[in-house]
Amino acid sequence: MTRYILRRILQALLVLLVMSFVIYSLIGLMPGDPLDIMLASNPGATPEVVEHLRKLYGLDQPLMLRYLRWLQDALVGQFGYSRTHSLPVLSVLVPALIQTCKLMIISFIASVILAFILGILAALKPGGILDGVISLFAFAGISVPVFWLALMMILVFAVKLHWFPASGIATVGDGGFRDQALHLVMPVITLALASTGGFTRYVRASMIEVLRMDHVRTARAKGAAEWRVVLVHAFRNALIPVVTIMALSFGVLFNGALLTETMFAQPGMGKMIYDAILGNDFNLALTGLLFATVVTLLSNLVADLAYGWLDPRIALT
Amino acid sequence: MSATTATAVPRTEAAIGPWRLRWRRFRRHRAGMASLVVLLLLALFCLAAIPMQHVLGMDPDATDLLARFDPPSAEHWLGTDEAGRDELIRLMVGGQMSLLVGLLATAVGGIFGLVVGVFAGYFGGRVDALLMRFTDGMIALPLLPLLIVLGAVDLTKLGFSSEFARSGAAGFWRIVIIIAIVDWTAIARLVRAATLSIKERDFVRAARASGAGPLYVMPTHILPNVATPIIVAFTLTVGRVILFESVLSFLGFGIVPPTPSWGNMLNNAQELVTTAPALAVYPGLLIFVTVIAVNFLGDGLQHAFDPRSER
Amino acid sequence: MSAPLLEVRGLRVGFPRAGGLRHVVAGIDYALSPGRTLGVVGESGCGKSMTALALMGLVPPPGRAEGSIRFDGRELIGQSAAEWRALRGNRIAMVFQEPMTALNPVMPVGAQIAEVQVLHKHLGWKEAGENAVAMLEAVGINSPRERARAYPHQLSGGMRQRAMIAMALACEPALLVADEPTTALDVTIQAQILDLMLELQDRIGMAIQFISHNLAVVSEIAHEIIVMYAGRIVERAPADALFANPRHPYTQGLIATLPDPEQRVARLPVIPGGVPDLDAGARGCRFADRCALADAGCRAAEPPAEEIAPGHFAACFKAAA
Amino acid sequence: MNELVALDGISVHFHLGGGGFLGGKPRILRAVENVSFAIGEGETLALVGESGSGKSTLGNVVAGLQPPTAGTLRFRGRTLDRATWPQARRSIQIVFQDPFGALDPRMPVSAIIAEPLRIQGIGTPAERRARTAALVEQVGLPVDALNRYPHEFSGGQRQRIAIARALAPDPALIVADEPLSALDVSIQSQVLNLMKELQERLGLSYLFISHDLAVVNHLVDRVAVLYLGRLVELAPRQLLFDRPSHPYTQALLHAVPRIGRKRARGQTIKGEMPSPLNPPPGCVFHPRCPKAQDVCRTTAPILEPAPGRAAHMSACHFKE
Repeated sequence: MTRYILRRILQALLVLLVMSFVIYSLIGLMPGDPLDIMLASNPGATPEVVEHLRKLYGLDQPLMLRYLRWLQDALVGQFGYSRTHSLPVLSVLVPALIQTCKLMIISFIASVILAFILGILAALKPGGILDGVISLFAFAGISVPVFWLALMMILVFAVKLHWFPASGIATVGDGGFRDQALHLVMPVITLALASTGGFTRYVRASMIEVLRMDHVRTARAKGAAEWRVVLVHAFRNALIPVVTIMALSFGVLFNGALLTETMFAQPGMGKMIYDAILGNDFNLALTGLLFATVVTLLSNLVADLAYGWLDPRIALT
Repeated sequence: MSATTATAVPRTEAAIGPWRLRWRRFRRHRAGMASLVVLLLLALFCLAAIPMQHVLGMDPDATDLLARFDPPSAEHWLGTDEAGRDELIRLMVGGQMSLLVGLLATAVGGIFGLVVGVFAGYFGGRVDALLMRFTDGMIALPLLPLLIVLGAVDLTKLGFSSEFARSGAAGFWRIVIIIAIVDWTAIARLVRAATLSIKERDFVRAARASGAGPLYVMPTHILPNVATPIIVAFTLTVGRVILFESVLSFLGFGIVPPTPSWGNMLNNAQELVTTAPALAVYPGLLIFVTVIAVNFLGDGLQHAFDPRSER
Repeated sequence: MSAPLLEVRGLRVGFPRAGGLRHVVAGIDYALSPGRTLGVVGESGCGKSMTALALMGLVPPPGRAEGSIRFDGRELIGQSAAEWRALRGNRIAMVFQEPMTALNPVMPVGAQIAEVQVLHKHLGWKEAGENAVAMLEAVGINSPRERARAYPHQLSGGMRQRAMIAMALACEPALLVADEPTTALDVTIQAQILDLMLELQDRIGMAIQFISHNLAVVSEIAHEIIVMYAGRIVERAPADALFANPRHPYTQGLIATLPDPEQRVARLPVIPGGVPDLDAGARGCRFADRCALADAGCRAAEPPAEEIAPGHFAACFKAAA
Repeated sequence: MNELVALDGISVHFHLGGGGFLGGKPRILRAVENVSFAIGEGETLALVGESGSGKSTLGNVVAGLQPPTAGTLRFRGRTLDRATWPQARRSIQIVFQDPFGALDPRMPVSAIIAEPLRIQGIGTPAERRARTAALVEQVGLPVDALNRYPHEFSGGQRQRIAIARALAPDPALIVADEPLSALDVSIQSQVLNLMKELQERLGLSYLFISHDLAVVNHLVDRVAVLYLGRLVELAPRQLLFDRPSHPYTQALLHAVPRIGRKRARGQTIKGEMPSPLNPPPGCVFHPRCPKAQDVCRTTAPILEPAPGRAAHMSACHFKE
């Protein structure tokens, strides 16, 4: 078991290394380079000065060499300075990461609970009316463009009804728990709805599959009541594939977070990366992307461990 | 050999081929059938722009600054946008863009995933390990931020001329390609799993025992038998790709204005949402209806292809 | 013979399909006395498994069972879901063909056995768990305390079927329905399981309805045998009488086509053709198309079951002669 | 009898992961261990054993679907290797157990039967069509079966189609892997008779893999009994059924259910076959053997003639 986790962490680190190079090269392909911005504020710079700066920042070196130098610094926690914030990258990133995790975890838990309830109800009578209604809801969740949903919610609940604030994480001068919670309602609903749809479909499919199995018939043949057959015998089996997919999807939630944060002006990782890319803040964008990759890799690892923990047939070696 | 001769084959469902049977099952899936109709209507709606442009001379790019935010009228059925352009014709042309990107990116990424999946599944061992590590790496990437980075990539740095980099065609193909690059993994995994199970089936083993190599087995036995899950997966991918396109265009990294797409028509809808909410509602609603119809279609196909859903 | 424990009259199991019901069990009658073993033999699709599920009230929807099943003086057809549940696993228990899939893969074997007593005897899990260990020992599993904690995949095929039997007998039922319990097993393991079932019958005294496609297996353990064909009972007789003097042409064919491990013949006799579609021959004898003796009379009317010798019934116009 | 196929010291081991960097102890499944026998022209040899005995793996080796880990395979006197296998393939065909998985559901019957000819490039399309039509009749199916798809046929009919496919390239040997066990009793005898008839007419050899001794008795000339991947007994049919030499064969014969016999308790062999991942030392049968002595626990017996019967080979320290 320990050996398995060790091996998986090693594999993940390897993936992370490769990805850091890929992302590093891609960032380098974005328009402009670090000097452009510096020069923009200092239009009088002569070509000699530019050349000197280029050397100073190592921009005349080949990509691989620049990457290795960056890696060397990154390995000791030096991710450089954020140009747009004029702060070390980590001090911009850490609060944003915390904010995003809060949003993602609340939405994730909400959508998991909702998906289990709806998915099981739908699976009890496939093709029934309840199944139809739930399927419609689930497909709507999968199919709705997240940014548009956010827009519509702002339009209805903030602009028209004034139920919830349209943006930010707290009102200036208030910032109490109730105020913060109110600011979270719409982002959480937006983010949760998309994944709830997908999760509900998985729970439903998995439950239908399991309810067809022989051992469910055995449970009935024992004289177990229907609720017991569904919630004890079928559910535990249906959980195995579903939990794996859910854990894997935690990383995918990041996509939604980027949009949700942008739409509701929440100072999280997603918005930070988006702004960094727009503002040519290379160091911040690069580090942000890497941290997002780490979150995905971690959720993959958790998915594997959960699989081994839930399914006694799987021996993680 | 009279004693061992089997009696005549029972003729109950004899004349019906597998595809007829599936079509019959699909027709009974109400949501799937309704979605098929909706999608056909949507396609007609978008294509109707062509005669309207050529016959009626309507121009999706013609601005009229005196007629900004006009309400629906006889001339502009759905009113005009912030530059005084006709909203209806822009929705139709934008729909062509969105659907085309959806289909093309799915085809490009899907075929790539198909090839990767079949090879990984059939050959197994090292090839499989290598291809699947690669796929796992792709899956571990934060997709949307990466798409944005890819969308922001400066084509001149890759050696393309700056005219090309600014042209509409480049914008179109760029989005097709970057979506294809990131969205082939689901199909690759699915095809690999299907290939793994089919290559161990006895009819493949019988062919191999007769001396058949991979070049015979893959097209004759594997591909036709993985066709049904692939069709379903392709359908669902189209829906996802349309969503991706809309997001990227919305954020300003996709189809470049003035060429309309449903995504970029929402581009500055956020600021306008209080002044002209209708402009924010129409394109989003069309995206939503299209994608939900595609998903229900996929569900209907899955039902039709599942041998267990006899009835 | 004592009063029957189980009496089945005109049992039919139908599934809706375009243009009415399709009956996979089309009206059968039999009885089973306490402590006796009834063998049910037939090929796939003859309705033998569906008969078993009807006894358990487990005919999968949208199927329906009609007719009469009297068990221990009570009518089972039409009783409420709660009444079925009180009976299942308690007074009537079932063993299935494939022990690997019939056991819950994510629940320890001991807990699956204990659950039966928790449900019906209202014991606590702890006490029921102790009893489960004892039952595992009774069905011949070594180190039962450890096995009780094991998951099904950690047991061998034979052990899994033993655990399945322990589960079925946890409440000492009056009737055990065994649906092809040895078909998925190797011959040496099959022999062990058959021995075990006979031994437990001696100890507990339950009646067994033993369903199998294998005539030879049934012949070794059953007191009475039913031969089913296309949803009907074609012959019913005490085991010795059936093999010594089979009267229905289908039974005769089945026995003749079976290769004998002791004797080799140049050509085995065969029953030509295959099992008919249940819709096809609505009239006449269902076996007529494959029967060498069939004439116009056989195709016109369905032969009723006639008692041609004491306790020996055959549904064939040619059998009485 | 001329030797058609000969196996010499065939072993098949499967690596089930493990080993390598941080991988832990490698796990090796020994499916077949040092098996040698030969099949003559026109002969039927039965490979008998319970699940996990390695009989199907051995069948795959003979059909060229599983390269052996060790040992050699000879066909008509020539060792089969990469260079010689392609030619031998048309002469060795295989029929599988499950008639539903054995036929590609997307192909019409005509294409299924002609497949070995197409792969081997035998004949023109017209010749292949003629051959296919002839084969369909030979296995007792109506000619109009050719244009239909597998899902329109019953299990027994599918098995006939599979046999027709195996016959297409005019093979010398057919490996039949449990061809009857998925069929209904009344259909089994039909297919069994067909196989016998084809053998008489075409002079085929069969390697007949089965767990059913009663069926074996009706079809074969010699019987090889496998236990945990080892050949424990190899004898002409009559000798084996009359005087089984190995205690495992005796137990197997005794366990076969018979019509009209009442179960005699307490005579059944105890225990189950151990895992091929971890075979017992010495004679692999000793944990279940009623005759086991100390020597059995330490020393593996070799396959030798039984006392007084030169053709009757048995691997037991106390063979009868």
